[in-house]
Amino acid sequence: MELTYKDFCNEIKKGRLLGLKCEGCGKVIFPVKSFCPDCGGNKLKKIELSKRGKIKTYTVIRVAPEGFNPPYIVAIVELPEDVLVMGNLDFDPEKAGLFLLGKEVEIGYKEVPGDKYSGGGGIALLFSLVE
Amino acid sequence: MELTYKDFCNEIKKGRLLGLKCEGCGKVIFPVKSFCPDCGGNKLKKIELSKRGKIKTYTVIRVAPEGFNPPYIVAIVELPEDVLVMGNLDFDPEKAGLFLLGKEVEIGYKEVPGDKYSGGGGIALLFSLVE
Amino acid sequence: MREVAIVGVGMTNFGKHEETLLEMFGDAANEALLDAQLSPKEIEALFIGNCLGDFAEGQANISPFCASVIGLKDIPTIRVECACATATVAIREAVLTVANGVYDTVLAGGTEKTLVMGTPFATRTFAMASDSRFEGFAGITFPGAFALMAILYSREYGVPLEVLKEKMAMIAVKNHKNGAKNPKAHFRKVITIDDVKNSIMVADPLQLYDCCPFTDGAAAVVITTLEKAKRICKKPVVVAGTGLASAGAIIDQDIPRIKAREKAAKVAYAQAGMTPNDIDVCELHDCFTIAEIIATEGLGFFEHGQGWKAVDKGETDIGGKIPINPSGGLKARGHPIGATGAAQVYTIAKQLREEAGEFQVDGAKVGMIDTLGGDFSVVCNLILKRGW
Amino acid sequence: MREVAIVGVGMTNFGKHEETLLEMFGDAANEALLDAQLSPKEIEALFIGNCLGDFAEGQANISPFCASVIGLKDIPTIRVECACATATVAIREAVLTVANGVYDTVLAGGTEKTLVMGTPFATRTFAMASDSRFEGFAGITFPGAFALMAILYSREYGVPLEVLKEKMAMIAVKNHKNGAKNPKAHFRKVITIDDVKNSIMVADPLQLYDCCPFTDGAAAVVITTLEKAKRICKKPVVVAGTGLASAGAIIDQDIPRIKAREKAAKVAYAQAGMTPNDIDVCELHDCFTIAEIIATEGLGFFEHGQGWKAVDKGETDIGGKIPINPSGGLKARGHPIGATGAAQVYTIAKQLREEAGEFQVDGAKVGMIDTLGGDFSVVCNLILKRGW
Ligand SMILES: [Zn+2]
Ligand SMILES: [Zn+2]
Repeated sequence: MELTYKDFCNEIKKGRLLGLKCEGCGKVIFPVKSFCPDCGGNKLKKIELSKRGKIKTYTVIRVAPEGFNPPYIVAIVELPEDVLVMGNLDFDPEKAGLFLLGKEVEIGYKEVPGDKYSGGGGIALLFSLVE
Repeated sequence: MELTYKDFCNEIKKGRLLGLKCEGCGKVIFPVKSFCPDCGGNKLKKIELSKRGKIKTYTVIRVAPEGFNPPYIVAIVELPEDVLVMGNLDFDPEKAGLFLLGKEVEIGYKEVPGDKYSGGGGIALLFSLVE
Repeated sequence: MREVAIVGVGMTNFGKHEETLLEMFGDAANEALLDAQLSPKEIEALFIGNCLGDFAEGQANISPFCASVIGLKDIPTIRVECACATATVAIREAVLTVANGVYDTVLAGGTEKTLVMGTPFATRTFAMASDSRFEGFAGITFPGAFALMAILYSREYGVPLEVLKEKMAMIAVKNHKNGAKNPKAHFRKVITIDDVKNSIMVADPLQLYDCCPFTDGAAAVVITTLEKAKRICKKPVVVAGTGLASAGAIIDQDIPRIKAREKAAKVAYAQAGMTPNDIDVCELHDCFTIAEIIATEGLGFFEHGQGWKAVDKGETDIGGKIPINPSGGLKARGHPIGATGAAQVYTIAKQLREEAGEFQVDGAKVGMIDTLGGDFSVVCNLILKRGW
Repeated sequence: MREVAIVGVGMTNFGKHEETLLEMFGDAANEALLDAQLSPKEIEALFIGNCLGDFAEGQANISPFCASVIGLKDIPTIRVECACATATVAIREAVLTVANGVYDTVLAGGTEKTLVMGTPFATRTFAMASDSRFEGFAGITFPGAFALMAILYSREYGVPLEVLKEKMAMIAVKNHKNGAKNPKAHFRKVITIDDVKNSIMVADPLQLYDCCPFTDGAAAVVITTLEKAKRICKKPVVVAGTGLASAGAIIDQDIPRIKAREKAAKVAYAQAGMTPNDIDVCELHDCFTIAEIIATEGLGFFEHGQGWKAVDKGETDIGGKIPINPSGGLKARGHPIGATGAAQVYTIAKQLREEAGEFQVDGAKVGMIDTLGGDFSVVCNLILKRGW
């Protein structure tokens, strides 16, 4: 595929949030695919996505999967390119509330070392509120 | 089911190797089932199987699954009731050879504590050569 | 295409089981075959649902062993896995083969053990049904996914979260009230709104009593042609329509709507030649209280953004406009994930045959099954009707 | 029943992959759709094989994501798991739906990563395809199961073990020789009998070079009606027959014969109206060298107890009486378990289309696929033939 998860991780570490764009119809694609969901084309090229977006929804995970330390916030952020990304919000979970909705965030990342079931490590996007 | 694995383990610890017998056609059934493979009947009752049998085939496991310590012998033993059981042979793996085939064994057991993927502990049948 | 009917159903009690995956399936299959008054020898193929047997019991490749445990050799067997929609998908596959003459009589169902894993490990394994790369590393969980949904539902439809949470709590109360009448349910106790409000927070805004439990259990159904069904039983339950549809990761979806459900239901209704108004009783995927609200909308029982009002008016009670989860649903009957869809089919078959006992919906002639897998990424619907 | 054809095939290189399960599938599907010259928009349903995505990558419920990765929403998707026979079973299900008019054009295949788990953990997860209670606690492994088989074969048919081992080694040499010609094979190096004899003992009497490797990879096939196929491509590969059969635990079987294979093959031959003599090329389940011998007997190419002689006479070479595993087989092409069957179909389709390059079997018109799952508990066979 044009953009693999491994490349995605490497690039975010260099400060670039990557997605794909369909050369046929212009659709911005995230998460990555081998075909465009709109036109079915397979000429997709890497593009850099905005590293700012707005919180669409969030939750505080208090009962966590093995390997994760609750409480922490998981949020979905909407980018100007009309794509969604999921990640953690770097914010005190005990102070989280509906006021977070719509707030602008800067998109960074944190490394997740991975364990026995994760097929190696990866990254979680990490959102920080823009003051 | 008439005989569960849990009951099977409890009974072998009391010295009894259990199987099932079809009340319809007399078929001896092992491993346990809810219907008779011969006549399709579901009136099956517990019976005690012989604790002696003959080695039908064996191998020495030298590359083991996580949680097991190689080398060890896995063997299939044939009981007089014309059923097969699988277990470990209590014999030096380095001395194993084709001479084991057809040898008579006494059937005991060993407890296997179980781990994260085993759904609790269980038992492995343990075969000892009859002198 | 031949008309297809369910002629036997079986289900273990749901809850904590010492029995193995195979033993539970053996018991459920035994009950289903007894119900159908058929010998296992008449079963030509087996479709089994199981999600996590490998983690829970070190048992993968479960399908041939499920055949073996009911005394069968040589027959085609398949294990299907589509997260929590697993058993419904297995049953749909089975129905398609009978409808198309591949086989005449087959067995389908599901078996699952989850409690042995404990909560953190089970939570981890359940979460594997999300996209492991673009969602999993953030530590999303199933309660978490539906919590994201609840917040968004509140926002998109302008329902204040406190109001929404009150209705969600009422759904938990309703489903427990129903489950208390179901002798096979995991939870058979009535709860109050205060019980819900006082329970621990799992994933804001979902509290423990908004969530279905981890459960062990199995269920099985015998499927054959309507023609044969009419010969061998008095109350064959006809499969009038089926639908299955998928979606990608949450971030690829149009939440708070679940488009995969809307598509699957549309296909099922069209096949059955029915509309939501024709449904007399529905067992749907209330893995969380908010999930029941969204499902009742996706299935067309209420307008989008309006489903939260229904529980208030008793419209989804037994005896209401559209009884939802009279068995107690995933919330109270329990949710052994790979077996849930088969339990729903068991329940609807019993309803149509008027054998549901204390939770019977009077005169139910058409019933719907709705099962959702992953974070809204796969939904399977079945519509059943009386064949007599 | 409509005649069904394969109109596109795709396969990643087999070996070690950094790509994820979904990325590998995306690549294989891309190649298959390009081969078929179809847009993914024409795909109506997806049947995906995967065995251990949950352990290897924390990815369960993979089917909707496989659809999503090729840009599809809403379509029915199913994950099938039957241990090492997984992808063949998925393809067979796909074929049945097209044959019966449920869908016109579907995608099926498999994707698997095993190397990331490391040998002890991968060995454990593979062994989960055995009966977890009555076999698993004894520490049986897959090499172990086939080692039990090899000893028994030697004994039952009176073939001295040293003689049998020599022939087994020759099979490894043959399959490596073939694999060296296959640009997508995991191992592309020629080996000698001494290499086999000098390799470590894995499960007596099986040595390392008697065993297929752990492998990562994916493969996909586009399936449609023969009618449509004839319109869109020059060399549609017709699915002439399929068979699937099961058995219980090893101790429930009549080893050294594998009755599930004999049943599955019988059904496939009958459906195709063929006999073993009609098969020009065969990709079969040589997970271990002894497995190839037993498979050639079970499929009817040789008498029971006689298959060990074939390699000696070159009967199973490319150019022999019945070329077995010209691609290198599981032994050299590699064995990403849930993708293997799809790779076999890829290979046979290429053979029939005379696009197999250096490992082409001249004039192959009919090919057979044989895939075995678990310790002989599920076998799926397909017979493919030229549709032009
Ligand atoms: Zn496009
Ligand atoms: Zn009997």
